[in-house]
Amino acid sequence: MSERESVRVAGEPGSIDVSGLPSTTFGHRTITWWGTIGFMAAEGMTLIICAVAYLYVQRNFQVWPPRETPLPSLTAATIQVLLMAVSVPVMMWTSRAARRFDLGGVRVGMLTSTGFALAFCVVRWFELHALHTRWDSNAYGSTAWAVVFAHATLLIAQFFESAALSALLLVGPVEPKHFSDVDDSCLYWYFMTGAWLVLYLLVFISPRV
Amino acid sequence: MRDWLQSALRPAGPEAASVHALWEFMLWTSVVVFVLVLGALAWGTLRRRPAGADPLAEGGPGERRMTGAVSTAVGATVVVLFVFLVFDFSTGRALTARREAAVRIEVTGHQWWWEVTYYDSIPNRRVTTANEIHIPVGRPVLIRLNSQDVIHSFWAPDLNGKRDLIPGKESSLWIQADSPGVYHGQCAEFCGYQHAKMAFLVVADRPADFARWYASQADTARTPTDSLTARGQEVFLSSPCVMCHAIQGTPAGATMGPDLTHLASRRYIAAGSLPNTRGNLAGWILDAQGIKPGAHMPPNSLTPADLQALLAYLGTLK
Amino acid sequence: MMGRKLRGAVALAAALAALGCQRETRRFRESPPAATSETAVSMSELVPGPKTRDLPIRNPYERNAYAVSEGERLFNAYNCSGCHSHGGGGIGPALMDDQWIYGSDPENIFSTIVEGRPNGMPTFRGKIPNYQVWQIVAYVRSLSGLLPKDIAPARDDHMVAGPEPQRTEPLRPKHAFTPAAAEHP
Amino acid sequence: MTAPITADPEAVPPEARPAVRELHDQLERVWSDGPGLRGWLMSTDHKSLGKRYVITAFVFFLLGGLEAAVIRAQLARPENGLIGPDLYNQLFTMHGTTMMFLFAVPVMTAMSLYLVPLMIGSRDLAFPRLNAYGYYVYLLGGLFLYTSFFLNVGPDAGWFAYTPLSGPAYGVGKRVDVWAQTITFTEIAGIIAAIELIVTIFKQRAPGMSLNRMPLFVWSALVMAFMILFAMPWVAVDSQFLAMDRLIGTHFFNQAEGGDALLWQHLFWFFGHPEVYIIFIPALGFVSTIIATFTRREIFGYPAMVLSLVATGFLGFGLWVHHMFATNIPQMGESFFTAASAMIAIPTGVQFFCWIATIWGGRPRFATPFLFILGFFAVFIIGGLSGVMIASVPFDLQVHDTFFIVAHLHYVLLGGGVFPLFAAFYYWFPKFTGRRLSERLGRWNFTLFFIGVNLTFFPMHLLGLHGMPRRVYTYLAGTGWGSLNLLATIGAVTIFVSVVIFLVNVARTLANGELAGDDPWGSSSTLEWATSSPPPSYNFAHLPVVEGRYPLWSRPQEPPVVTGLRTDQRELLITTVLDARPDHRHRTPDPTIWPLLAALTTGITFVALVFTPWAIVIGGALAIGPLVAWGWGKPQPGDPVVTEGVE
Repeated sequence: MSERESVRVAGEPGSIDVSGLPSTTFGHRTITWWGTIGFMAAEGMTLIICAVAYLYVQRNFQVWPPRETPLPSLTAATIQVLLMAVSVPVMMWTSRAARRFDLGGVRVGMLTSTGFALAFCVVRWFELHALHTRWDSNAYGSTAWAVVFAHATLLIAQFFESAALSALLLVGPVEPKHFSDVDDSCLYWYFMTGAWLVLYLLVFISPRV
Repeated sequence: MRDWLQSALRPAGPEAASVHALWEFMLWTSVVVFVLVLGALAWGTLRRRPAGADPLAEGGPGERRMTGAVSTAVGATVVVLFVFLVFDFSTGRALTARREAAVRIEVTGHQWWWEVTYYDSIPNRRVTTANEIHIPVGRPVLIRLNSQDVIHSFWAPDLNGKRDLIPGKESSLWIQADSPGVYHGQCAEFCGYQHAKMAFLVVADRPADFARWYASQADTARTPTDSLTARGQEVFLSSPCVMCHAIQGTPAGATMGPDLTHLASRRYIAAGSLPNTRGNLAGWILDAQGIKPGAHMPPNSLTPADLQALLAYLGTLK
Repeated sequence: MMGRKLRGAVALAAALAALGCQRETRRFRESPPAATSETAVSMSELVPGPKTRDLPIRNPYERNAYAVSEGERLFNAYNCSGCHSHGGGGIGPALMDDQWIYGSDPENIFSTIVEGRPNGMPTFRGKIPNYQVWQIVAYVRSLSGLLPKDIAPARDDHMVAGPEPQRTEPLRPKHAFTPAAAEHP
Repeated sequence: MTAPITADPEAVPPEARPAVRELHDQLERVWSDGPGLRGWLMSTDHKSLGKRYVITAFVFFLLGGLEAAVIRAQLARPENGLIGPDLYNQLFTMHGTTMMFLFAVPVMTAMSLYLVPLMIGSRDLAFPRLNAYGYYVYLLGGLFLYTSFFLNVGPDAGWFAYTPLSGPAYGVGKRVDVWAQTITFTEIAGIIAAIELIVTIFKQRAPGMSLNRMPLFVWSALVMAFMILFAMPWVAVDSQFLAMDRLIGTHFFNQAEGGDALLWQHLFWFFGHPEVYIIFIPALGFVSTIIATFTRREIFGYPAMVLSLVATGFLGFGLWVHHMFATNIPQMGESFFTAASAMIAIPTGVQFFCWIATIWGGRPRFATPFLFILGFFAVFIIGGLSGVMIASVPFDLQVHDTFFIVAHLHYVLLGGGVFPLFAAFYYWFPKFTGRRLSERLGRWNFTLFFIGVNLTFFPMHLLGLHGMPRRVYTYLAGTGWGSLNLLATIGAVTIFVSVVIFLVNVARTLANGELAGDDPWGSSSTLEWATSSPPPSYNFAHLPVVEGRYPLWSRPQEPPVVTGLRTDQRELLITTVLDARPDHRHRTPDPTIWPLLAALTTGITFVALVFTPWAIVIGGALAIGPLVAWGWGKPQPGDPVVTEGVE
């Protein structure tokens, strides 16, 4: 069914009848997709600003990280990156299930994503410890914590969103629009994991090169 | 013309003069632009129109003429801005040209006064004073700026533009005075309660006068010669004064407040807010908070005799 | 109706203003007695008449953030930090712990500053106006978490030595030496 | 049968009236706020909330104005003892914070949130519940700031809060923390408004309103929204950094531990300069709309106007360093920012020349809104010219942080913001309320305001050139600044009188003003005038179909409409981004209390964050309930429900 066909010309010249148009769509056709993009833009700016602060104060140090501060450990952060890499195909699968209106599929997908998000949050705890500095030690500590913690708020928010959406899909009543919500949640997931890859390179890898 | 204490429109040095020239150019250009634009607006608004014609139905030649006029105006804007940029950049280059400094002065901002130190390769020829900067006429002076606490901004409009004093980030500024005189300046960055009363003086002396002044400032303070001033020194050294102020040549060596070694030679006290008279000094010592609320000078309760002795002593610190 | 609402609003605003935070007041002009530089605390335990417990002295500046920050400024200005460092101790004892040789009450610290103590603590009698001593007292107490957190100063613009007073856990004072006055029931 | 845009029975032939009335009743049942206080608190209607938003912002304008009045009274003569430095610092900080964060940006987003759905022919904003949340967060932020001020915890480090003065070492007490958290409140509200506007404008335009037919005001709202989205996070993060420096001892701005006081300034002005354009750009939209109406002709050079708006939006991000010329940054950088600052005069110039051409080619009608637009020309051009002057580094170093800048910024913001805003108030007041403001009082309002603004701020140029720095609570008699300051204070009194006249005008009009009718100006071109005044809860009985840039001019009789949207539940028509072709129907949520409760938990979080970092955890936990309830929702009868295996 093409969009064109569903719009009929009503009685008045130029007037149109939209009763034949669908009420659930996916992707950039929906307003929630655009809303999600908007929030991604605002949150992306937040992460960028934290990164800018991290790079800016770096100019005040002769060595980075500063003397007496060990390099951040890689283990936890690398596990996080790998975990995220694994999660992305799962979310792509979930997104396809949502577009098929496959309730069973999205239930499995969102429960898995809840599990992933929880795992991200737990690993994040170890990542913060892996920085080997405190936020109140010096400007290096403050900005490194700012970057990692700002991204952690995304993870925590995503965990609650995934959990709430899973609960909704299990308990119901499920409306068609919720499949679109699942699809948008997957979009946000790609943003969240992609952003971490960049920040991981910044905070954990760049001090080593 | 009003008698302004300080003014950017009364340049007394080459830096301020070049900015002033730029200002005159910009002012008159702006006046012309303003008159032209508002004239066009007035004409467009008030011009006589053919009766009854509906502007919605109009079009054709009028639109073409308007396109031409708007394009011309935009082109003119671009040209004016370009000329402005050229003038601006050449002024900027002149201001930052490298020169040989005749005198190097370190100015440190404090809440709410200015510490002034003259650099000399011989340490005991370095001079420390406060709120009053002497410079030799006609010679470029390099001022290095730093701050002890918050951000201040050093500004003597008759001589040059301003420069911020940012703690931990030294900056510098050139000034030069063309003729002898007293030029006022003031802190121009909001710095707390007494931002308003954080002024300073730049005194431009003839080179010989400057050298004499410098020599006298490099001396330690006079020792008291009579019993009254001796008593005054005792009062100074045994009262809270000594906790913050220094007088070279006495045990008083604190650096929290202005150095008072040559207090009596200065024209103002309280960072340019009070002329340095005996009465003002007495009021300042007893109740500084009434004059500069929030300043760090505490009130002092002295007996009248002690106060008179202290004032007499401070009066000898030429 | 309108008038009553307006009156209500004005009354509410007035009530709020009256409640205005004591923490936030900036009192620049001290009254003359506070500005004098004599000690207000007696060092002698000998009193005429029956022995009575002194009323504990309330330090009026401990409820005021501006006064405590002034205390911090003066602590550095008067070079207290020269011996006590920024509370960590050095030549003088540390102030950010729970050990108090001469007592942790405001009046104890006041007399420590004004009278001095054996083994190095000089007397500041006559050198520091009373109100400034009380401000320093408030700050010194904040170092070991004895002041409310919303009044204690936050980190200084210096290299860090330890947690700032605002985040110091309250340390129960342990008195290495208890002044006689505190022994009375 | 004719399908009406308004559900006004008087507007249709008698035989069609019952059907129209029935349609109206049906839509009203579905779209109106519920009855009573409960309905008021639950409302998600963009018009109800938009009106509250505008009124709240205007109340803050009055408060900020009162603060300015006290400031002017203190400066009226040298060594005045009316107020001391402590209160003065709080007052000018409150004045700046109020005007920038609680008035200027919110009032512009508020006007847009009210007008945009009407102008593009939609029933509501994209996310009505989010809109309610944004408003309440903003309101709570403002209340928090003013409650703190009355408790003597008013911020006192300036609206720019430069570190280290605002930092933990010198910003004593909780005053600056209050400021930092207030900023976060208003930034959240601003970002939400931006997302609302972007999505609504992209996806909900009436069929046929392709991007190149969008009214210029909608364009300016779109550019403003994008600027908010990319600028506001900077100050939100910056103020959180400051709050953390003060609360948990981080070192973002502590030079001794590798932090940087200039980092604060960079982050602040990277927001702060676009902020000015966030205020100015929607005002340009007001100007274009009002000029078109009162000259009865199309705005000359629509494509140039749109490109100028977009160019201004981009260039606005390249100027921030010109606030920091005095801080010893490398000269190459300064030159770049000088050039960029001067270049922004070009798109602004283009717009001015196009407007003048429009007026020249049209037939001006001197109603109050048009008077304010003329005032805007005169005042803003002075501000714009002094703006080009201070783009020059050498000159800026003379006048930076002096009253010259105070004069410049008030000429720009009053000229470029408040004059168009007053024009907009007079222009759209009939649409908001159904009644028309008095023209006689309007002319008084304008005349006194124009005189007052010039009397207050023109002398300040001279004061600045003659050495008077900003933010001084007093000055000595010997400075020679006394008489010009007195003149400025007299000007401030004039402004005060003119605003009182405006308030009287509003009060009298609301009580018994002239009824406006759908289109009181007779020559309006945009869709909000196609519906009744004030608009019904559902905006349009049938959404209009747009066939040109000025839909009410191209086909005023029997305009084409959209039929087939459901009338038994809240449904929006979603169209494509570029061409606004109908795409799908969107079920938009019903009113609910949860956004208000969620805003309250946000409020509790930020207020508690002044005292303890654990507020994040506590507030997060509190927020879960309202947020889940907000999103969950019960399907109404008629909503499709999916069960296992059903497509």
